[in-house]
Amino acid sequence: MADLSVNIAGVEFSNPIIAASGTIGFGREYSEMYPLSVFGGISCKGTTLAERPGNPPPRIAETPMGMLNAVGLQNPGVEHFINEELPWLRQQNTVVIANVAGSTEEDYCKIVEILSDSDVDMIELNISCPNVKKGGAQFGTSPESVEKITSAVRSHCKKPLIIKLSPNVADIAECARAAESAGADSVSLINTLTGMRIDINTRRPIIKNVTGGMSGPAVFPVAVRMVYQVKKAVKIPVIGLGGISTWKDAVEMMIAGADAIQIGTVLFTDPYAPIKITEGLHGWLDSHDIASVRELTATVEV
Amino acid sequence: MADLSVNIAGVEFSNPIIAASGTIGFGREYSEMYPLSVFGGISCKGTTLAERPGNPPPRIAETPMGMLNAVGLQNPGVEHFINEELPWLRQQNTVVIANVAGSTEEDYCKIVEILSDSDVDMIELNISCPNVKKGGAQFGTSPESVEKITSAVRSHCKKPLIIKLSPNVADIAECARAAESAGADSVSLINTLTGMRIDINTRRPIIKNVTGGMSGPAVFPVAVRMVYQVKKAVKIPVIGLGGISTWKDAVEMMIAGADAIQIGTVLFTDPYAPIKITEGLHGWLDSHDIASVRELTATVEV
Amino acid sequence: MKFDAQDFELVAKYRLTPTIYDFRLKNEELAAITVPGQFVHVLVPGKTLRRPISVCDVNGDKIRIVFEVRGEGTEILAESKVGDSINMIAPLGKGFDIPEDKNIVLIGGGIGVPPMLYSAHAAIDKGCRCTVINGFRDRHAVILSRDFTDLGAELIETTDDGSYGVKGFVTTALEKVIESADLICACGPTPMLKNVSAMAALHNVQCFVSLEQRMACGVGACLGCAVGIKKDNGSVVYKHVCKNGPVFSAEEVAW
Amino acid sequence: MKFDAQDFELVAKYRLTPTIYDFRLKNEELAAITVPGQFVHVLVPGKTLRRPISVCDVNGDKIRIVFEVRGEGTEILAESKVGDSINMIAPLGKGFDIPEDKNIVLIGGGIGVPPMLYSAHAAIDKGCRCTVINGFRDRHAVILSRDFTDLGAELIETTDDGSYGVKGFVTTALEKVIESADLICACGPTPMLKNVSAMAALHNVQCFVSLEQRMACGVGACLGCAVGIKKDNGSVVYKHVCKNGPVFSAEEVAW
Ligand SMILES: Cc1cc2nc3c(=O)[nH]c(=O)nc-3n(C[C@H](O)[C@H](O)[C@H](O)COP(=O)(O)OP(=O)(O)OC[C@H]3O[C@@H](n4cnc5c(N)ncnc54)[C@H](O)[C@@H]3O)c2cc1C
Ligand SMILES: Cc1cc2nc3c(=O)[nH]c(=O)nc-3n(C[C@H](O)[C@H](O)[C@H](O)COP(=O)(O)OP(=O)(O)OC[C@H]3O[C@@H](n4cnc5c(N)ncnc54)[C@H](O)[C@@H]3O)c2cc1C
Ligand SMILES: Cc1cc2nc3c(=O)[nH]c(=O)nc-3n(C[C@H](O)[C@H](O)[C@H](O)COP(=O)(O)O)c2cc1C
Ligand SMILES: Cc1cc2nc3c(=O)[nH]c(=O)nc-3n(C[C@H](O)[C@H](O)[C@H](O)COP(=O)(O)O)c2cc1C
Ligand code: FES
Ligand code: FES
Repeated sequence: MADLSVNIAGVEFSNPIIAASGTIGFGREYSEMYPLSVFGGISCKGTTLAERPGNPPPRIAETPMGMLNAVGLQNPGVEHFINEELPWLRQQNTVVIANVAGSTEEDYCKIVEILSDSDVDMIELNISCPNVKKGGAQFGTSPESVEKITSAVRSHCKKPLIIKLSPNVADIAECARAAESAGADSVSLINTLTGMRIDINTRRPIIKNVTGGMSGPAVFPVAVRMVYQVKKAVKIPVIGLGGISTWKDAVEMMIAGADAIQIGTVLFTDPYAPIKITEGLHGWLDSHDIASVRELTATVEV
Repeated sequence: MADLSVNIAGVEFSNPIIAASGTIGFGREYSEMYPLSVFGGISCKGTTLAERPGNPPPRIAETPMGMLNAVGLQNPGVEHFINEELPWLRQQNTVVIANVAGSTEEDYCKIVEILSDSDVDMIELNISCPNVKKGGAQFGTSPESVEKITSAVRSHCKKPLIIKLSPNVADIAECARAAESAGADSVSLINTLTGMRIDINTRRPIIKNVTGGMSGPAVFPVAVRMVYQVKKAVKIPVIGLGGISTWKDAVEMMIAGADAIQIGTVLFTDPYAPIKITEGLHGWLDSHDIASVRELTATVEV
Repeated sequence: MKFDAQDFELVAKYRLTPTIYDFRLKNEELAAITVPGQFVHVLVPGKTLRRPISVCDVNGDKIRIVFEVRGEGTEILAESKVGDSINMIAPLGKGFDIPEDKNIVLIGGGIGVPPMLYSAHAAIDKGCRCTVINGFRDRHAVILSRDFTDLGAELIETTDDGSYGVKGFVTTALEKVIESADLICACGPTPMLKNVSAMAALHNVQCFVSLEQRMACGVGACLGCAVGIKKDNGSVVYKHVCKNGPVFSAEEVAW
Repeated sequence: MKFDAQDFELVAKYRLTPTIYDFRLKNEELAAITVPGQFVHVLVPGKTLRRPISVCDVNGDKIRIVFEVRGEGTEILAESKVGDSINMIAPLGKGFDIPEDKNIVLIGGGIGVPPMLYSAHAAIDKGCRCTVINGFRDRHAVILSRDFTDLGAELIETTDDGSYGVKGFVTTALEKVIESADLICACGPTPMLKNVSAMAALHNVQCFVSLEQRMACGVGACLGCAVGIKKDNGSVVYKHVCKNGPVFSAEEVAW
């Protein structure tokens, strides 16, 4: 059987499949169905310094082969995360990634400092959340702002640091380069594409927040393109996500340039997706006599 | 029966449904199935100064609820268009929009000058074609470049000028504002989102050009969001497109902010889409006692 | 195990009205642990999001769901054929807490009627006196009448236009029986639930309502299905219909 | 009318191998105007792009198509049931120009075999002497043998592994009959077509090949299905499989 383990910025993952932030909470609910160790790692729900109530409902809309969400970073705050969720999560035998959001540079630095003294394995900086009025999005929209926030956070961060990039930019490779040069240990991409749906009968946006973040199979080709472009631009490991729903998509994303992948929306369609993807990877790698999943990364022939 | 006519920059359309550039050629093939007058207008295949061979195949790939294309502006050149296609097209009782692409500012100006003396009703400037190596894309990627190309072309253009915007930008409303302030009579959006697919067995991109433009239902929520943002930013008429496939989508796009719409990829799925959309519009408007389709534009309540 | 995503076999399928379907689905393990007011999260082929549907009744190893075709997803679901496997995450959510030996009034509005059947079933099993008030748009929308009377519930049916049963809203009927009620459980459109809650508060009767919200995960992980809930100090927090509900105490809902 | 998008009724459906299906579809108007080598563009529920499939034969008001399940679209198509309506744009493209009273060699490779049946049908109707060479991977992939012999064609079958018929490629068999051929028509994988073309050129025999390319519109409007074609002056231009083809003269193809 092929070796599925990958190493991202010094952290060992038993397989390259990571649960995407915001889609699995802190893992408790899905652990009712299977052990969380089926994931190489879990990126936890985006955490802010203080508790946040999140956006008013509706927060969810369906789109062709995808969905919109505007949860608005509802979360119990970093202290709660560390005290109430992390100890349990630590025992689940999977890499724990804290996903961090803030409204100001100081916020980001402070929370990263707190998490640096905690038991998390890695920190993923969400500088691209499009669903909160203040903060979040603007940090991720230009190479300059990516560079600035990454540098600021870097000096406070004792854990491997992943910068999560927004697809709502003209040149994502530039943003990745900026993150790398400012000291990121890895980049993950893509976060959601900003979209909108309107109920034609009420003439109101379906999402109360008006716009929401689009995810799911619909965005997969955009994600593959961006991962391909980013991998060519940086030397640090690239975590690819956006619309992955089958083992074939996982293989495609890795061939495009991903060192590991994340899966989010597919968990809603099929909670057992990580298990099916792992099985599919094993089957395909074995039938092609490929010894390690790592041999796939960035092997696209153009 | 409700009035479906719309007026864009002084040009009367019998209905708001325009065939999107590149999806219907110069109309001859679809005219085998129904009269082209089912369309309010037709935006012709992107035309360049000289004939262009286009990209090597494969040029097409399927994606979840969408497709990629990298035709690469294969076209017979503007003279051929004017002499061989336009006279016939003129007789089809639909608004004729020339869609223009170039590699340099001079190209754009020259071709617009030539078309200004022709029989076309309007000119749509494709400053956002992602599928050609040289030119095209870079004109559409920042408000500054949009402003520059629009101003340059404006002084050569005697026809109503539509600027077609790229969605591969951080802030499309800024680009629309730039087009407006430089003298555009209308903007159309969205062009395709850049995407990529890889054949996992050959490890080669499915599209020979490596990346291609994504269109179809998958991009609809992104298009609705952008049309909404652009409509708030400019006073000139907005033509909305991207993934419209049903009359409901057409209504939603108009409510979001479109004065007229274009349909492209849906023609491949169902060539009869324009007729079905027209019927659907009539049915819905009548059952809601709405006298004119124009009453829908930009009525979203946020 | 609290819930799981598993296949259910569609063992019988009926059409109750031109747009409302009645499915009987078999899965021994999961049917057995379901309580009234819980729901199932149904995978629809070709759709990214599952559809939440209340459990209408449970009989041994079979779950019954009754749903209306509203949009694309329920339309596809309605095309399922007997023998098909339907993947559902089940059972989900916090249901109605049915007490023993009480006077209980169950209220269903439109497509909110189905979950009240399982509640009536449980209430009668627990020795309650059970009055059911079901409200419909018109006589064409009436469903499940025989099912409720067969259970031995006292059934009052209302239609907005008076084309069947009592003319008026469920609250008109509720007013007549509320004095003797120990507990009200309701499911239906938000305006109805709001009015029922107000009436319950006025008469000081305990009231539980089943709410709807658009869902992604269905299990409490994504925080998609938010609903405003009043805390003791008066402030409002967002709880989640799929995990903290769909049944909430009427007085805690920030309408 | 040259073509149209219309519904065809699936009147019969057979499974020729575990992955190859044989559909008989009825549409009086459109079946009647189809010639050998043309294709239909098939709408697949849930898919944005249609699937191009060659016409395998035409009998009166019925079109026959034979296709292999390769990916998601053909898999969905294979699930169609007799009685279903299937929307197709038909007939499309430029077919084989079958002459009268000639010695004609028809070559099919794998899933390129089906269109050669209609070609054989037409050739024999036109008084040609018709030799058919069909090549397959192995004996499990062999299809349509009886159909060709029933027509009265001389049939040579080859398999790559020799598990059925002549061991080897179609070109091995072609070599033996090419001397007496006036015309070769071929459909199959590109390497095979290339080899057949080279052999035809060597023996100075006219040769037509049916090409494949990924398609969007299918009618010549989108310019998606490009294929490099040599002009007289040696330069290469892109023509389109759906409109200028799928059948091209072998010597004009820029392989
Ligand atoms: C806990 C709960 C129990 C329910 N029980 C029943 C039941 O027993 N019978 C029944 O007919 N209906 C029930 N509903 C409503 C049912 O979920 C929706 O009618 C259904 O999801 C609509 O899907 P669609 O594909 O027809 O519509 P579409 O408009 O195509 O759906 C698009 C998206 O919006 C969501 N959506 C649309 N309307 C609703 C709604 N009212 N509530 C939640 N999500 C919605 C869909 O789930 C989907 O994600 C229940 C809803 C909830 C939350
Ligand atoms: C003119 C013509 C005639 C054909 N005749 C036949 C026939 O008679 N029988 C038969 O079995 N097959 C035939 N094919 C091939 C057939 O079109 C493909 O096998 C089919 O499109 C694959 O679709 P899928 O959904 O199974 O694969 P997917 O991989 O899911 O398809 C994805 C996309 O790629 C396209 N695609 C994939 N492979 C091909 C291919 N080889 N050629 C063109 N497009 C492709 C699909 O159309 C679709 O747009 C023909 C192709 C052409 C161009
Ligand atoms: C409901 C929901 C909530 C999300 N919350 C977060 C979040 O808190 N932090 C973050 O970085 N990304 C968040 N995301 C984005 C996902 O992590 C991921 O980037 C995106 O969904 C694309 O991947 P997918 O198509 O596999 O879902 C969220 C996505 C969804 C659908
Ligand atoms: C095959 C194809 C060719 C296209 N060629 C052009 C073009 O020449 N000029 C242009 O401005 N847009 C071109 N487009 C973009 C479309 O006009 C349209 O902006 C896009 O497809 C989104 O709309 P849709 O989802 O309705 O197809 C092309 C699109 C496709 C699919
Ligand atoms: S739907 Fe995910 S928390 Fe309720
Ligand atoms: S598929 Fe559109 S030109 Fe051939």
